[in-house]
Amino acid sequence: MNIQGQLNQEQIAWRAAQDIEDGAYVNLGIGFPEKVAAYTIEGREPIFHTENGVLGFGRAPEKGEEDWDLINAGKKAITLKPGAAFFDHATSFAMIRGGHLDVAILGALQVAENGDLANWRVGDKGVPAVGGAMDLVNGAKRVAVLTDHVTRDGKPKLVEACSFPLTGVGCVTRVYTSLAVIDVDIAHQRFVLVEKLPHLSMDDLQSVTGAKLHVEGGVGDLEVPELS
Amino acid sequence: MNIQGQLNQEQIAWRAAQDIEDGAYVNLGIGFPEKVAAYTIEGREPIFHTENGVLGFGRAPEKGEEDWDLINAGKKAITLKPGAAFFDHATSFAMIRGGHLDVAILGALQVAENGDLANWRVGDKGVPAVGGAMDLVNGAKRVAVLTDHVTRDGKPKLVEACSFPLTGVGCVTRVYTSLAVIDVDIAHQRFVLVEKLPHLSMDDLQSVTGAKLHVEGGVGDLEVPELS
Amino acid sequence: MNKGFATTAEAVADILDGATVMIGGFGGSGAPIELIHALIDAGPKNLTVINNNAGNGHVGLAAMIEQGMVARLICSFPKSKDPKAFTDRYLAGEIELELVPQGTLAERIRAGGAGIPAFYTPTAYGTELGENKPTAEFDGKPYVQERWLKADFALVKAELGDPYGNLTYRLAARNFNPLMATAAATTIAQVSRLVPAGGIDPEAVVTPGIFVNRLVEVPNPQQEEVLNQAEARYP
Amino acid sequence: MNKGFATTAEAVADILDGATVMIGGFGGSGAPIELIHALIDAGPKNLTVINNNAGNGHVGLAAMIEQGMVARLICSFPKSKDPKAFTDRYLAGEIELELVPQGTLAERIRAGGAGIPAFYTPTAYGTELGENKPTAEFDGKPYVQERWLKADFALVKAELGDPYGNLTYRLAARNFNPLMATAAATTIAQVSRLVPAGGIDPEAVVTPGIFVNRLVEVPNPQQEEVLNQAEARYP
Repeated sequence: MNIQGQLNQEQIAWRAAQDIEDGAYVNLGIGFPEKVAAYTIEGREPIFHTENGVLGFGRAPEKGEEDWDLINAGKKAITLKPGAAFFDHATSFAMIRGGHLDVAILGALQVAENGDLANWRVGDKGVPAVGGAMDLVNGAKRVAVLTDHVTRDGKPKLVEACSFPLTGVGCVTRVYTSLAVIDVDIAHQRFVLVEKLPHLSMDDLQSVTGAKLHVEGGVGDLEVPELS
Repeated sequence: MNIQGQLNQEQIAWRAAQDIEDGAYVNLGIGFPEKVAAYTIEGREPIFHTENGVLGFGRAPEKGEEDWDLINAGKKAITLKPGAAFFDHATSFAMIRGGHLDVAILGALQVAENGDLANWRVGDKGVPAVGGAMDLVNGAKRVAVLTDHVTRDGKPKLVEACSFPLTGVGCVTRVYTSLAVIDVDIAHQRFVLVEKLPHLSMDDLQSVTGAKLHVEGGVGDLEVPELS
Repeated sequence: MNKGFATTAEAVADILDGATVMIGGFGGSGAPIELIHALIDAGPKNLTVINNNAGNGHVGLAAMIEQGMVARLICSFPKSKDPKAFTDRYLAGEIELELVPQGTLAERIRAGGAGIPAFYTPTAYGTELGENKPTAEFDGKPYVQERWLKADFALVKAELGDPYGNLTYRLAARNFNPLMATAAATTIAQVSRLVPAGGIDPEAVVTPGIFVNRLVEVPNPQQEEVLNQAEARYP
Repeated sequence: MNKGFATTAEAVADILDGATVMIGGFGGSGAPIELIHALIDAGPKNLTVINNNAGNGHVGLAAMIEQGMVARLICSFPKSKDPKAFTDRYLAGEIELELVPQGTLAERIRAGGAGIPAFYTPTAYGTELGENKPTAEFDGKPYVQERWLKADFALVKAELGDPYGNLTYRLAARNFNPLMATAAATTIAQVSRLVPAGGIDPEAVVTPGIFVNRLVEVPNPQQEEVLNQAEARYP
């Protein structure tokens, strides 16, 4: 299926940013999820956490101004905001595992309708690496995923059961895709459609989704500004 | 038995101080064991730890100079030496439980020949209180006890098996008493006499000791200066 | 972001009957006297209190106990110079005591804050305080399994605080305060000085603000030991 | 008391074949490059290394791996911009990998330092990294049991050090360094500046000296990231 007008990564990140409350403590996964910070809503002040022991960091420094002792979990240089704090790795993961983070936003290979997430390994080949993902999905109060709705070769990423190795079981509560916003009703093991691109029919969306999309009440329009 | 020339608490503390190495990390129990610090050997610099989160404290302040945020585990005001450090209670007991302390010196109700210690409770009456004793006896590399050799009513405190509730099992390695210095050979569950007051016969000492005193090689003279 | 409250009374107003409350401090060092006294004014009953001690004299925790607010106490050392408030009620069977070795108490609180539901410690193995707890052997040595401790509220005393809730502590007044700050659903800190954001060096922060929900500035806080020397009583 | 050593070479001289070595840092931040390079000069083989990563480029841990010194690596994320040193040896079956979730790695090291032989965590439950580990349910939720990690040596990078071994860290270079300092039989710290006793405010100490055995002053330490941008190689 060739879908017109899919959201790009910037637009998916923008949509996820709309749901971040003022004062929320937020951990953004390496790469794509990091883009969410740039779309923080005016007047809201989320506080960003990074696994390697910083709360309250801000934008990347200008090129040439990097201090390589001041990086995020993606090993990119960062800057501090007033009110920042440093701490060791045990304290950093106490924040995560202890349920102190409000939101963790991660990428995904697959999300299942029971909330299972696979995002760290495709198969048995190559070098495996897990980082902090398994701690984040078990610790944050709200675990959200950003992802293209389907893989590059058109396979569904929202599935009945993950075929890739799991990162965590029953952990994802919301998925922001290039086509829709979908909640995971973990208790009833089902996807609930929250918003979809307005021009997309339910049938078209269902046809690229690997598990049944339920509807509760209405479905909103996923409306996002032009961004690139 | 009426024993002449028993050591007083100051003298027992003095003897224990002779065994503290330069640079040793030492925790002294509340009360009697605290006296050991005053007899630190010239030229040696043990570093004193207190459960409530201080390493490197020194003498009590002058009266009127107390800062009640700066106390030891006995809630007495202390002062700091250069190189001191503050830390929280979890870190303080990580030092203890993690085997980082070289020596813990405690008081005792009873010590058994298998190294068991009873020092926190006499019976079921009254208000029980344990503090950090159970952690100290399981954590420090060397656990020593300071005690009168017998109770006020003449009963042995060194026994075959403790009758009072235990603080820890197989933990005490040396006992400094008012009559002798006795090692506990935990592996073989026996007391080994190291030093005794010179004027005291082996029979006299054995008669006030509730378990057999073994001798390995020679027995030294317990010689201590006049102190009060 | 501003976690500041105007008064201690407002900061503790929603601590209701039956709540579990951690109270920082070791004896009087680091004890949040003004928050405790505000809680006495509010007067909730049937509280479970977690503190290293059981109060001294007739102020602070001892006063809470005298007011009959505490149904259950979890502590390591319920003795002090003047332990009458606790002792009388304990011997009368009016207050339940869970005695916990001090290092185990600290670690259970830390575990509560860090999302570790249980851990093993050598402490108390083979003693009556280890009885009726699961045990296990690791590398040939026996250990006791201990569970995390959490609370509805933590009352802590800090030195500096900023609007984000970052805290520093004064001298040995640190003790249990940073641990308890992590282990309660709502952590309330009294700070001797509230500074603007950026007023605490990020490297000097002891308790990062994520663990702190409410701050009240209490300049020149009272010291339990000094109050007791003056034979003070509250209320 | 003086834990100071004159050179990095002397400080690491007794790290022998087969040792388990914790190396601080997260990527290049907090990586004790000069201690690692001194260890490469000494050249022990068959080491087990515990680090969050597996090196980057051809300096530091990556260079140790290239020199064939590392038989086993315990880490959470063996990938980097230039992971060739590890990747080649791993795919050739020349290096054993124990992959541990990052928070579990941190907590296992902390447990090693704190005398906690095992603890329970929700992390990795139901995943292949939780397989073959004991599990237990607490309050209706499943957890995995994890064991402590200890080492013969820890190499850490700090900012200030005093003769007692008290340490502070620079910015986010703190990361694993304070944990590893607690979990090794012998902890060796390189410090950017050695100050006299009293030169660190007791309230500002991050790692108390009891955890540190040896100190070497390395002014203006090298930064792995900067070395890699310059395409440096060691030796």
